[in-house]
Amino acid sequence: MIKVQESDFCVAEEYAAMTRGNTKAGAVVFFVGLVRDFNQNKKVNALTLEHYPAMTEQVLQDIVQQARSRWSLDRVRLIHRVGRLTLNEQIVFVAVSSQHREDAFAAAQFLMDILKTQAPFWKKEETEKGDEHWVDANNKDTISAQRWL
Amino acid sequence: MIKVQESDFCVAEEYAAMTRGNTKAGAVVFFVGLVRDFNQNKKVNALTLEHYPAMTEQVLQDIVQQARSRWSLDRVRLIHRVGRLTLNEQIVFVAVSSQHREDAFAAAQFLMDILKTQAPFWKKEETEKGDEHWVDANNKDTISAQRWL
Amino acid sequence: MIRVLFFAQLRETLGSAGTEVPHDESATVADLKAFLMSKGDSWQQAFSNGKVLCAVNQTMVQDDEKLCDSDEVAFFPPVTGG
Amino acid sequence: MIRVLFFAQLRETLGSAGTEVPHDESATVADLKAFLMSKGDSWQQAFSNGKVLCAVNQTMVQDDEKLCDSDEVAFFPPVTGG
Repeated sequence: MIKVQESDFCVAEEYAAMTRGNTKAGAVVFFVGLVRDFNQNKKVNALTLEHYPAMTEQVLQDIVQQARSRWSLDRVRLIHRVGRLTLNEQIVFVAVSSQHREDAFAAAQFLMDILKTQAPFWKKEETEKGDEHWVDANNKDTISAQRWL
Repeated sequence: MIKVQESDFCVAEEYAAMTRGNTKAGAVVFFVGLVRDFNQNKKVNALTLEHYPAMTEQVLQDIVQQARSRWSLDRVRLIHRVGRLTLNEQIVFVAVSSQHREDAFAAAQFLMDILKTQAPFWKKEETEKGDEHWVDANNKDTISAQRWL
Repeated sequence: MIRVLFFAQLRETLGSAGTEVPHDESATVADLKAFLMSKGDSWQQAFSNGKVLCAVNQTMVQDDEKLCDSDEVAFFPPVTGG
Repeated sequence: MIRVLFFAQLRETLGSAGTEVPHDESATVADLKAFLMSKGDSWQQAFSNGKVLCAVNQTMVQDDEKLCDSDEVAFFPPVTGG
């Protein structure tokens, strides 16, 4: 299940969807990314996420397929929001269930690392002083992604 | 926040407690372990978790302290249930928030790996045929824990 | 014609979300880039820093990628989602 | 006296959740084990497979750990929680 949407998501509902009627998966790993108040040394009030609609879901489908071919996974859910998001709002949700926690942890990290470096989303931040700037791609993210390549 | 309890926990409430009034943490990683229907080649209907009460919380506190000294963490929540649990019930919950997802993922895995090999819990499984047996310690878990030592 | 799209700060720098370029000006992505850079200083600058990524028909490609008529070519900065 | 506790299958095998042992029979964990193994066949077997873990006052220790009077010593199999 992959969604790109402006609206918020509910972690409780997503978790229910991961586990409902599922007696095989002993391990569920979730990741939620939130708008935090500091980024690259600037105080942030909000951000706007732009994406390339025709390409985004295609890339996300492909990333999930790659994860499924690397690890033995049960259910995978991935939600990424677009539009304007304020402090502490949810940006991204990744959930993976598996028989074994090692697979679930590895796949969830893989999904986030590859998403962060390959999925066509761009963040523009608003600082508390009211100015806007595009976020620079993070070298740390590039390094995190490289360990899977 | 560390709890050892017979009663179930609610992932939605735990998630709310991780994020409420928290504008620093950009990343939240959760793990939920559930009773699954197959283990060590036997069909499982339920299990009973025994523990060593005087020691358990002490070990869990220590594991959380170790995680905090290794990574830059914001909030940590850890719940482990004891008593009889049936198929698909929740056994264990670990949640870690951090500014950076790498820290949150590493710490959540560390907590689970060390808990699985050092915290004094023991599982007795009931198979669908009605017989009971104690679960053998898993070599895979020992290997997962060793990478942190 | 090649349909060309720009995203994020590239779109803002160029003041354009997209354009169309004749296929005979753009046999490869490198050709298309050269054509776009000839459109003025801001175009020259935007494409010369080596950081602009390219997708053809929604798949990431390198500069030597050949283009076909009616391809959709997108240029954008390194991604920053998640 | 040393307070001794048994958990999980060890408790079931021995048919006992715990016992008390005089301190002079148990200067170290190894001594205490030897004393317990002298209590009968099931005790002998339970402690001879090398897999039994030991905690003194709720902290994991090795066999050479010295014991003090009124210590709480727990024996149990490898843990399987989580």
